[in-house]
Amino acid sequence: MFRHDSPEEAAFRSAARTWLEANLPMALRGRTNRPPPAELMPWYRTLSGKGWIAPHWPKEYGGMGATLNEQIIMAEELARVGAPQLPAQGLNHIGPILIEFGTAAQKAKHLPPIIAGEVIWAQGYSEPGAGSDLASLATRATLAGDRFTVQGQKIWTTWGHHSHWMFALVRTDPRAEPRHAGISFLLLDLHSPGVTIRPIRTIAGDDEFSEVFFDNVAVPAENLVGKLNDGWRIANALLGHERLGTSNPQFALIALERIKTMARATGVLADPGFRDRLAAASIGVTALLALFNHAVELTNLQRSLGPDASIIKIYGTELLQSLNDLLLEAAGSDAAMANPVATNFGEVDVSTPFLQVRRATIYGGSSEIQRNIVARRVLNLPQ
Amino acid sequence: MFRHDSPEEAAFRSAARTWLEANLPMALRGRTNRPPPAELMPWYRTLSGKGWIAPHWPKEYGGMGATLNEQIIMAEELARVGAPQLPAQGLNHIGPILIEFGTAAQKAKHLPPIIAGEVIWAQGYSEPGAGSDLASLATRATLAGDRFTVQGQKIWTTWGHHSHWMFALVRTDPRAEPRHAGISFLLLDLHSPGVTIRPIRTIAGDDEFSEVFFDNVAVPAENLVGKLNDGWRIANALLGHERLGTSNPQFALIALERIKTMARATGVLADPGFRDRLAAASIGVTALLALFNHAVELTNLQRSLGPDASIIKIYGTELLQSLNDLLLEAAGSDAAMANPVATNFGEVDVSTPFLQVRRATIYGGSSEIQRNIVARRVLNLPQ
Amino acid sequence: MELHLTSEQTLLRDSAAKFSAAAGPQVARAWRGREPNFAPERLREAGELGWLGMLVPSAADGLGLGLTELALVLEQAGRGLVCEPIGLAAIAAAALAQGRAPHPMLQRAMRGEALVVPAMQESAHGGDPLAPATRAADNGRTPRLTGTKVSVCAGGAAGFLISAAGPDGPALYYVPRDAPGVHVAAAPTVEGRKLATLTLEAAPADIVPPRRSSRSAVEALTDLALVALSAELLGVMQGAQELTFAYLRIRKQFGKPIGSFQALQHKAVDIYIKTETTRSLLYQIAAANDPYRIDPELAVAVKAKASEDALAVTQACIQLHGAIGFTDEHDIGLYLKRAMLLSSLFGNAAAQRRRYAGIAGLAM
Amino acid sequence: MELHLTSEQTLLRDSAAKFSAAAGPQVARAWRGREPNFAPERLREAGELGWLGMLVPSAADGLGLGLTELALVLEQAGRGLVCEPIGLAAIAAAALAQGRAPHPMLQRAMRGEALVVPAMQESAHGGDPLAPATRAADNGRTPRLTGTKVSVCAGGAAGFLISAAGPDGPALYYVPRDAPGVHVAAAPTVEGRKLATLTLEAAPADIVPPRRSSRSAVEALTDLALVALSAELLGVMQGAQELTFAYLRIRKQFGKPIGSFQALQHKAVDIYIKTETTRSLLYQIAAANDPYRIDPELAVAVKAKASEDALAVTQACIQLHGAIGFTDEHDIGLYLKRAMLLSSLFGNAAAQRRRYAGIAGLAM
Repeated sequence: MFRHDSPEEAAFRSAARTWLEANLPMALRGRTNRPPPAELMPWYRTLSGKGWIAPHWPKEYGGMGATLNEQIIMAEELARVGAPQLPAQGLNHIGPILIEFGTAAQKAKHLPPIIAGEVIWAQGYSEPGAGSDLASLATRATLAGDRFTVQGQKIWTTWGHHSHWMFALVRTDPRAEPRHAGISFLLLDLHSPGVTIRPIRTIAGDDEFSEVFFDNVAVPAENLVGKLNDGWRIANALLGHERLGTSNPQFALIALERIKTMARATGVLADPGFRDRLAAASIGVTALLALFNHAVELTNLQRSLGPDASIIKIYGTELLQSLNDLLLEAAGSDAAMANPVATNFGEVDVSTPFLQVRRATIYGGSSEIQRNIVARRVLNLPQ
Repeated sequence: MFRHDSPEEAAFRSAARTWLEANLPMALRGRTNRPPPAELMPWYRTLSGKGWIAPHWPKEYGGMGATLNEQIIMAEELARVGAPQLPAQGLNHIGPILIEFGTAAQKAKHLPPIIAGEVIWAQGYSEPGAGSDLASLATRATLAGDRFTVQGQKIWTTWGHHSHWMFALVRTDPRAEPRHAGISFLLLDLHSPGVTIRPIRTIAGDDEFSEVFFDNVAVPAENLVGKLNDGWRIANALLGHERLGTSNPQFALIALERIKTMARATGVLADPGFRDRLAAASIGVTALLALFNHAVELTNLQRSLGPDASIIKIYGTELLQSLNDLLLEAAGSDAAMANPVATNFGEVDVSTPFLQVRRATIYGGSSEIQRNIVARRVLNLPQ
Repeated sequence: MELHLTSEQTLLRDSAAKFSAAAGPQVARAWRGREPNFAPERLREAGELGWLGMLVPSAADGLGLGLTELALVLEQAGRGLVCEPIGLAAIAAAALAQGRAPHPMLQRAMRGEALVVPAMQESAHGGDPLAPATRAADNGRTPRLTGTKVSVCAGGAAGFLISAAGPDGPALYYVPRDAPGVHVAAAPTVEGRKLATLTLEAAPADIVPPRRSSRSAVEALTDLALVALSAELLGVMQGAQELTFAYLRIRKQFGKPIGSFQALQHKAVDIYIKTETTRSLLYQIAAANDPYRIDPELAVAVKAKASEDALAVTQACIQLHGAIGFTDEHDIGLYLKRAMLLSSLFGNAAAQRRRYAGIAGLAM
Repeated sequence: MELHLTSEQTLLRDSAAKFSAAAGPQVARAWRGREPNFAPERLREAGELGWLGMLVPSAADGLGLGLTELALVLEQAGRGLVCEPIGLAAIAAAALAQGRAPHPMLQRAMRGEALVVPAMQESAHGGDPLAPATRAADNGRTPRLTGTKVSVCAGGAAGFLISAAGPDGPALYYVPRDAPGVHVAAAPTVEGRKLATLTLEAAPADIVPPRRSSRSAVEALTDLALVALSAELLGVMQGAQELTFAYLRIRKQFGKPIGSFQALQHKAVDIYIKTETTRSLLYQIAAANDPYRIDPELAVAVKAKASEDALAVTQACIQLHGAIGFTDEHDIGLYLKRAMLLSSLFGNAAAQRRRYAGIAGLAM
């Protein structure tokens, strides 16, 4: 809508589209919930075999070394074919962090299994007492000799119960002031003795998250990333990218299409009152596309978005919620059906995406926390 | 809609309606801005002559001693005939306060001229540095012998430049803690030497408000209401009534009719998208009527609304703003016309009520302050 | 705000609160996905307490109470996420008690021994409930109904009250579940109960005549259903906000209870305002209307407001809970799911606003 | 968020900001109610700076720039409440430059010596701008226009660009103000300028042919007007938020700057989000579209969003100012009034959404 492919980009898009259409199994398309590893990882490995699993990684580490535009084209084409979301903590978080901050040994050990789809990673940041106030985290890692001993608990760990490794923020200096100055960044093997993992079922019926307990878990000192007590900086270094990722307009476009299908099926599309709200929603999606494209342009110019990334997250996730409100409205008295609703235009899942999107304004920094960030760091309002 | 007149009430309503239709001058009906005193006060005195100027005052002070239901009937009938708003600080504020807290001499001196429409009163609470934070007011009244000397400034004084007297909160103990314990309630003759009044023009083009400056103004000690330093309690004693008054659903009903007329005139009433918003607005007005009636019921039972009165103010004034947003929408490209718009259904003033209602969520305690009050005093949320 | 109740009404509410306290989220969770998804003995208990016949005139052995009493009980039912379909059963009993001689099912329905539920809706958006497409053919003796009803809370129902176009216009009929030509196809909701599509092929039915004060039996039951659903939605809002305000007082972040943060306080106040304005609207309507002849403009208005506000409130409550709020383990999500169901039945908020514009004459 | 601009674009913006800083609320206030309500020499200055001919192709002696440059200048005009109708003049000049030979008025219009403004709207809600009811009768030589145009910014205009149904369908015409059969009736707006109703009775007109890249001259000018108005609305939002955020930092209550209260901070962030999303939408559209052929779905979308957001933002800014905000003495009210005017012209937000639903095919 706002961006046109260069000839090279168009060729890449066309190749990607053809290949994805031919290779993505039908059973994996258009799923509202993320399929379990047994279903999902073969597809991960298929993409990996093609060399397309990590568009944004440098080629030397098994990535495509793609431009940002190519990465977006890939995301658009994956969305277009209805591809399921892949486990992203390895590809999008610890991968880039190790590439930037890891030792040669850490890179050599951990990067290839991510590319190959052999190791699934989990992120260990949040704790029961440290959600919005992440700096107050209490999981302790005590260094003695050549190993840390980790004691504590992480929560809201995406796919924790399917994961093999975790990168975590742990407290290594309990007396540090400010508190985030006593936090280190550690890699933990989840098969270590003393680790217990409990999946958490969500209101949408999936088990995307888990709790992870550490009871005197031994971690080799070589698993420290960066320097001791420098974990806060490392974890935050690439956050802008994450916010850009969670606000990918593809989710909104899919939601918009789902609304249209449902409204066509129930006949409410003929009501101009509904159409007015659909028009407003569609204009909102157009604005999100513009905002995203604007952010991509600036990122392409190597200008950091800084705290402005927060407004993309706020706008994108709140728009996604209002889209799902409209989906509920379109469904009428089918709004509360647990399973996809059969219509003349195919099955439409109403309640799952509606319930799933509750979490979008909470995790990755709630809308309230994002607004605090913007107020202080962008608008310079007083504390 | 929710309340039905008793036979006596129906008779009163009918008498009021007939008399108002016969006696309210045409030129005063349906005015969006309050007419100036020269136009308005003759009508005030006509009502006074009929004995209907103060429905809620006891008969011994010249009121009607009316029941709450009769007061509401009177308000409804006044609204129905399009009567202008009368100056209310005497009738609704200082009158009831003096009846409750005044000395016999104060009552004898001040109440009859209010009833007669000879003296217009102004309220002197807000100051430039004390708006939301009223307790921080700085206007000083120093008692020496039998008189106070007043030094300072009031602002947002409704009709200050048309008023003869002011009831004011003044600081009589600068060292008191908490600060509101050093405030007294004083009556000031605005014709006293040292008083300067400057009208403030609003964005709606009226001059409802003024600034009042006091430069060593002498005030007899007998003008103190209640005890020294007890002014805060006196000023707050009857606040619930004020909030009920400012959220009188009559304003919302008038706004709703204005929208319908404008929408009919511009043809947008035929658009189901607009009608959907009109339906939502109309349902909102119905809810306000219910909320108001509920509050009246409880007040009739002598149960104080307490801080719950704040939610009527919040809901009523924010609804009134959304109604005026809809009026603007209905007017299309006539939205910004300064003067009433001529239509096939009569003249409709669009911009004046829209601009006037900006102030509704600000004065009398802003929506933000009201929400603070509800959060702490109704929901018992921690400080 | 406090309601102005008689001492009898206060006792009734307290009794309903007790019944409701014995339910609650944990019980609602346990009943999810079962068929029926409630305890038949608890429905009988509600019958013994007189609630199922509360609207039934005393001449027909009911309590002959009004909408205020119905609302008080159903608000508590919503608040405690009660699974027993007390509201549907009570309004069905009221309908069965219409006419000169009450329907033979009335006694069992009032006692909670046989559940009768309305089956009035024909499309996902409600359409015009007063103009059903279901046909009632009168072959001289027994009316026979043909048509389809959707979104019917059929779980455990022994029979249905069905609106259909009869020889004299729209009328209300009773059809036993096991009558020939009745087909019930149910699918699960997020909330734990199932919603069924009812297919009628020349199913034999009894006509249920209107009460003298009603405009029609179909209209009376429709408006009653809207008020009953609104009362339960109010209770859902009430229960959700209680849970949430309590959480705001105890959960700490940044060394302070999160309820001390002004932005969250203001969100809490907005929740409270939605709940209280819905409460005032509901109970003012209840006090001013005969259960058999509710002003349709008001019935539609309160269902529109309650449906919209209950969804908004329960969503906001989840947001205020943070991450715990979107887990199935925490109770707050159950309130959202109950709101999703109740707000959608008999026409969602937008469908009610469409009807409202017509009834209130907004196009003229 | 920062825009990605060339150095020429940055210079242009800085120059527009300077022009705008010499205007500002005080000057806008001084011009209220005057006729015309702007300084003719300032319009000529804008002409000398090349802004009025910025979209005019270089072959016709213009700068041949694009929508980004137009938006940069008009954003600054809105931000400084500039009274001179630079946007209307610039898009009128672009229209006059269409066809093989530019219209004779073009040179004077580009220099700011003669103001030409569009007069396209026929009803308060805009209607379908591509199907005008104004008729152009072709009696062999000179087309003659009959019809009525509303909400025309006629103050100081020497002539009008008028959409009318001609022999070959809708077309654009130029009509001098002093032509026979032209009647202009103006009434004041809250913002200071007047809006006029233009009555045309067989008024002689020149046809303005479309540019080759356009779908039609009427559509090109309509879409250009929507983008130009959106750019000025963005500037209004920007100016209002700057004033407000500064106030939040200095105004104290309860012993603290009010900008430290979380509830006000979050409102400020919502204002910022509305401004920034409108900015991204506007400039992404500007970068991707030819000024003579704007995707109508996008033109309508940005006018819908800018109109709605500018009203919401300026209202919220008044609320954040408290009592001072609703006085005429304070400047913030001027931004609301400017937003009221610009959001209403060429169809308000709701009218744009109606058109959007059709253009974007939402009913299919």
